[in-house]
Amino acid sequence: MSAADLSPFNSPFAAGTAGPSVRAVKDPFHGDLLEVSMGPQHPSTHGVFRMVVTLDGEIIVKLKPVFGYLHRNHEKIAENTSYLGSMPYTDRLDYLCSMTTNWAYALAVEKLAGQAVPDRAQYLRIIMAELTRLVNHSCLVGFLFNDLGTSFTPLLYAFREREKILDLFESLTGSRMMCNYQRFGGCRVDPTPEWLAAASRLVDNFPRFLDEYETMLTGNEIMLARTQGVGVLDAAKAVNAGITGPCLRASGYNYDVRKVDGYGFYPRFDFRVPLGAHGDTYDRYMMRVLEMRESVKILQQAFRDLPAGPIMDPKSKLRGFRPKAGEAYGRTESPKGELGFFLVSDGSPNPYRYRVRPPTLINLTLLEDMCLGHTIADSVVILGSIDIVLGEVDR
Amino acid sequence: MNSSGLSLLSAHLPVAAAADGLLERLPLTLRDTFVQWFPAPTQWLLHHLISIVGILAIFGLFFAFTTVAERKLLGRLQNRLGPNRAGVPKFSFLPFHLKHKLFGLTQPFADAVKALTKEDIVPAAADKLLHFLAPVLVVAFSLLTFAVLPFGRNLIPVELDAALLYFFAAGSATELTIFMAGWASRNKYSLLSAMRALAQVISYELPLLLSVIPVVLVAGTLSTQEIVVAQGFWTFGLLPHWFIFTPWGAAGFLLFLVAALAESNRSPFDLPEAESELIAGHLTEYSGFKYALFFMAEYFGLTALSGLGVTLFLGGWQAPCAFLQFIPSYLWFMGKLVGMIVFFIWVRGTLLRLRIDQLTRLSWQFLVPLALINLGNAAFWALTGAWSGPLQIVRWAVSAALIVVPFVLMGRSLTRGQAPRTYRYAT
Amino acid sequence: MSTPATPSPASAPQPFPAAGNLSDAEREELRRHGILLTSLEELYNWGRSNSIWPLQFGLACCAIEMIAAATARFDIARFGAEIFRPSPRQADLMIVSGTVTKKMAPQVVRLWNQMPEPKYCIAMGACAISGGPFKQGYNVLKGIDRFIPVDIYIPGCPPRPEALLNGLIQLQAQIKGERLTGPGAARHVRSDVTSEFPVPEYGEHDLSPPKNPAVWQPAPSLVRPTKV
Amino acid sequence: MESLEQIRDRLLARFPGASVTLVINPGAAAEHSLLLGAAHAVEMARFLRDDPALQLDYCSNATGLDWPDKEIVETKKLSVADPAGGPAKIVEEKTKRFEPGYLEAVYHLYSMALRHGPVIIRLRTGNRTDQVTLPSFTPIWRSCDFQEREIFDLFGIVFAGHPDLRRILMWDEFKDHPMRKDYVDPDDYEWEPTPHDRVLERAKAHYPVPPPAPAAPVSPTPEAKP
Amino acid sequence: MLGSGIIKGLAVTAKNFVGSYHDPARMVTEQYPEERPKLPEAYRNFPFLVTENATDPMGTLRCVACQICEKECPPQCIYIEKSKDKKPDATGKPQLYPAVFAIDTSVCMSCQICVEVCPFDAIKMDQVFEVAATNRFTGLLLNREQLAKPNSYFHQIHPTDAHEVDTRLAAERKAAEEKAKAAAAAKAAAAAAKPATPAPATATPAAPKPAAQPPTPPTA
Repeated sequence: MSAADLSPFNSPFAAGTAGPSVRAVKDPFHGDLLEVSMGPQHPSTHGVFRMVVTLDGEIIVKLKPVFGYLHRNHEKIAENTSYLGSMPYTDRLDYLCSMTTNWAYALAVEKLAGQAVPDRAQYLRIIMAELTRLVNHSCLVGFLFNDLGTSFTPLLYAFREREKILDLFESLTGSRMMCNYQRFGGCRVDPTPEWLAAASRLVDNFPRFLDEYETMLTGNEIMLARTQGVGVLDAAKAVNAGITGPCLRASGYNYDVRKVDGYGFYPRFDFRVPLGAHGDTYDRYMMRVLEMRESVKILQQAFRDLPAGPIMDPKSKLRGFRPKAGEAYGRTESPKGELGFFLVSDGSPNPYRYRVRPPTLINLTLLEDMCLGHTIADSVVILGSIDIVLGEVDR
Repeated sequence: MNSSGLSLLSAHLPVAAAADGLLERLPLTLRDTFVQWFPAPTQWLLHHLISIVGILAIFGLFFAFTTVAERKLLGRLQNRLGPNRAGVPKFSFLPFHLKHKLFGLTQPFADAVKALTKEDIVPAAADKLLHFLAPVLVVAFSLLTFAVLPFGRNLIPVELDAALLYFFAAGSATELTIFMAGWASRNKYSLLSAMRALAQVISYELPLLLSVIPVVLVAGTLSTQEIVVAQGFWTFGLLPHWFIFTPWGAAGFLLFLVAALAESNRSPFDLPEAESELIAGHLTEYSGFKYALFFMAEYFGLTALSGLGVTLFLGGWQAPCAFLQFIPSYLWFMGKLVGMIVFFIWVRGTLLRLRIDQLTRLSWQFLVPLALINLGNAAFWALTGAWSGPLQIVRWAVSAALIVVPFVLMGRSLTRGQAPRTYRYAT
Repeated sequence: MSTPATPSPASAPQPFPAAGNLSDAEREELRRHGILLTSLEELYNWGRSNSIWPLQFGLACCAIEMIAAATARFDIARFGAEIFRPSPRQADLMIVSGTVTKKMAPQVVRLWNQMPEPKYCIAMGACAISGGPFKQGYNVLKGIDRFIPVDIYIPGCPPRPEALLNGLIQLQAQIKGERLTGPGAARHVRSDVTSEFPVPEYGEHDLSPPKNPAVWQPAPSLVRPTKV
Repeated sequence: MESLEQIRDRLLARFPGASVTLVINPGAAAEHSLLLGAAHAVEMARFLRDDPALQLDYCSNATGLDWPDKEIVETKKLSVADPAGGPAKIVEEKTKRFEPGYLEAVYHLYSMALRHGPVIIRLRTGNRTDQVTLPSFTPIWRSCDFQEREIFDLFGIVFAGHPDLRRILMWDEFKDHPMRKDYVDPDDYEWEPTPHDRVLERAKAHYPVPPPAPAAPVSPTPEAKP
Repeated sequence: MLGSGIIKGLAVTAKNFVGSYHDPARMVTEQYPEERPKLPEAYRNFPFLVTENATDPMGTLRCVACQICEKECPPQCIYIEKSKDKKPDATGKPQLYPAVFAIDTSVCMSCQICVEVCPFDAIKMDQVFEVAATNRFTGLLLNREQLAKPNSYFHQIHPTDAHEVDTRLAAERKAAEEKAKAAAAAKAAAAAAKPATPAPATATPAAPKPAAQPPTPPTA
């Protein structure tokens, strides 16, 4: 078995550098390979993901991801539902960050219909998106440590902070997870000054939690040993495979849709994009932590500058929304990567084609390359550091 | 300041006799009174049977409350309450019902009732005999180790001269039963876990033994009871002469802790039962009571190893201060044991798991050399037992340096290339 | 120990009467069962109801709320149910938390078959109950009760963690009311009720069979024959 | 970035035999696209990726579209002179035209290096039944790997040159392509207590046969339950 | 030094352990069945139908069976059958009413779109979440009687929203009355002018709330 067998891609990046540190299995003492099917019910596959892993001892020599166990036909259902009716479904796409998914969909529909969004709504969207980023990243880090073998403690600390943000979401939108907050041309409800004050307080206190979290874990020797140098992702290969989000930036490639497209009012905000150097699991973990710190900065600016005004474009309609025939692709930087919605309208109240570009599915493209040569224990950690959510992978 | 030999044992004895109060002798008195009712030829048997029943009862209960303590303490570590609503069952033939939930302390009994009555599943492809034997043997072996632990001044089930050897012989057999369980289950996860367990037992028996040898060297005996007796001194009646309060002892205790964590498959070395990777490892195919037996054996093993650590390094049943000797020795032992267990729970609530290659590397590249150096350190300590005055300070300094310098150097080489990083930003 | 001579009323399991506060009928019931058996039953049910270990098995969105129920704020551990076992062999309760797709359904049934008796199933959230918002999807199973029996249905999308705890409390009450003998005996002690269910197979267009008629019996009177 | 017309012209200049058409998007987004002929598509895609001025190194989104066969009814108004000499009558003449359907694969390309995009390219199959093979772009952009498998699974476009073309979301035994517009989903509408529209149509097949006797036509509704 | 990171971690967990005894921020458990969750006003779970009058819930439903919510409901969990006759609504105007109104809570995804599109403020979101059932067929399909809840209940769970709705409805009612009065006066005048032709008594429908208007946020 050679590297070429495992990587049949003749892209310039695959040739020669096929990266995977697969051991050439030639030695006479070599035994049989063991095929283990991890998932769809496995504690560390973050849902119903399945990996068919071929092991040599504990070393992975082949890994095939199997999808579709949560393929709930979001796209087909959306083609039979009105544009508005799909909004609550987008909550359930990436169920950890409903607000950003809402926004991505609203963005695509606004692009399709050429709708404007008032300033206050733009700010509110950024507030919600960055709060969601805090939720997502803190959960991810907690789950990652669970994969690394902690007894839930970091996860529970992360969820403790998450609950505070969910309380905010709940008091604003009425639901903890499924916010259904964005509308085409604005947002659904306007937060009260008390809500904004509470959110601002929470955001100001958030770095304290992060500091404690980092004290607990970032310098931990076991954590360093388990993550540094594990699952290295080469930047050029990552670009070719369409890896986006923190995973790409951990490899040192500076590409953040918030900066590149400047959608929403992001160009008005002063924030930095952290970049890794090694592209390993540790970098991917740290990208999340540093992004949370940047999100806090964005949120503080947003609370400071939030303008008064309407939250809905007066021209927008709730019912009977029929965009002109045409198509549009809107993409945003969701906490997991580039989340895009491709919509084709034929002038009817339902989209003719509704396509979600799921960042996590495409980020899994290189899972095998990242895992090869590592142990089975590393594979769950690498998978955890990619940050998948099955609702989005399978849709 | 002389703690190196048994030469002072005789000087120690009067103190012990003074503290040998009624409470101290209570368990023995009870046993003897009971045994006297029976004909003389059977008395030796009863004598031992009572010891066995006593250990089973006490440590059975101890196990039960360890599980609930673990759940509650982990809960507290994680900012939650943990089990607190079990209460007592409501019996309709009783005219009253205790509404109080008893802080959930009856939780383990509920778990026991459930586990006992749960359906027992043996996979069709499993090796039926081994599948059955593994849980039985694991409990048996882990219980055997209790035989040589001195629970109190007069409480030791079997007084063996080579108690330590016996302890390790019985203790390491539990890992073999894990292999049995993993092999017999015919499950791929179990098999992987079995291989891990074997790698672990090979790697960690050595540092565990090596961390204990300095104690043997200094105390000059393999008998656990005599090792405890050798620690029964106090400077000014306040500072106990436990082995942990010497440089080599502290290092040995740390090594022992790490190796004991690995030996008892506790986090961060719970690789055979790695939940996030191998489902439940060797336990994947065990249900009901068999699973409970494994669970029990794990805690028995933990308790026994903690007991050994207490015996060897923490002065066993000795009181920390001379004037506290009026408290019965077995209570001191249990107190220290509880302290050890709480520490293990604390570690479990904090740390993450090592990988199998890192686990073995930690053992062979770090723990084993360090334990060997510590052995030399202990030898130095034993040889310089006669130093006094300012030389004492030299003795302490040299001994401390002998262990700290290698620790730092080897620690650095072990973690070479691994450090927290700084990151650049794009704006 | 006396065995019941006459069949006890085949009513829904009722919570056990408060101790010392028995009505005549309940006393009669108690006498028929025998005090030893009743006490054993009570001890057994107390133990099981306070030690419900769920299977660590998350399907979709509801799984996050299930995890949230185990976290500090809601703390399912108070009920002794925080030990989420990843292996079905040690689990007592399957919380079907999320959309069961047709691709996943055989695995869910297999997991259920692998769990030892006594076992219980909570369908958490709209999707697990009926397919929920995704029920019109071609790959979505319209309710897990098409293949395995469900004890408690918790609607909501997703249900709050408190709703899950509420369902758990209901399940505890149900377990406490279970009988070991007699016609109203619990599922797992009866010989005429199977605890294993056929695993559906992947077909060319759908699962085959698409439902298990022995398990799934909707009330036909509620299907609307007309629509104005 | 160059305009799409420029790109088209450069492509045509570079690949003389190829067909490249500009597809205009009438919507508000005005994201126009290039329709590439399948024969030279791979070379053109590689050119788009490697060309220093474009460097479209990142294929963000690849998806399928189904355009079913259409019968287009065109109405022509003809004025026919009245033979009786009256005013000319306007007669509507209807012509039916059959437009064959096709499947389409759409790729959204961006340049991460130069930070521009999107350039949208499309490929079309000959029809929806037997000529459904398109060249795979996975060797060019590996991000197309799972997405092309998904298109194969849900739309039934066969990608020649894909290294691992299997179903990805549905199981392997599955025969249909569910995202096509003419897909009929399995009939499991036995229990639909709140049916309307499409669901009602499907659910009606499972309704119990109404009692033949007209007496007491009880329509069982939830109100009727105990 | 090796081990410093581990010791720091142990210190953090120890801090949390100690904090769980005195710091409410580090002991966040709410003991659910005894301690009720503090639901925010905006919290939504399943829809209910608002009735004006608690004593005659079926007679005073605000719902006029317009079936907009049925059409807009994304998972199609609402079922409405229009009545054959008309009943006077709160303003005294004869309106249709739902003969059958059922919501399948086993399907409902609590998205609130029915509330947003309802022009009559007839359907609102409830906050009851303890709805677990043992039979999904009979326990989770809610009919008209189970769904109807009085306006006072609406006031209780969403005070801000309810107040605003009531103010708006009162204004509409007043406008309708004035219009009716004006119409009656005009009719009387017309009747006085032309007593032979009886004018049909057409009540002007109360102008419903514009559908496109987003629900006004609670400003508590």
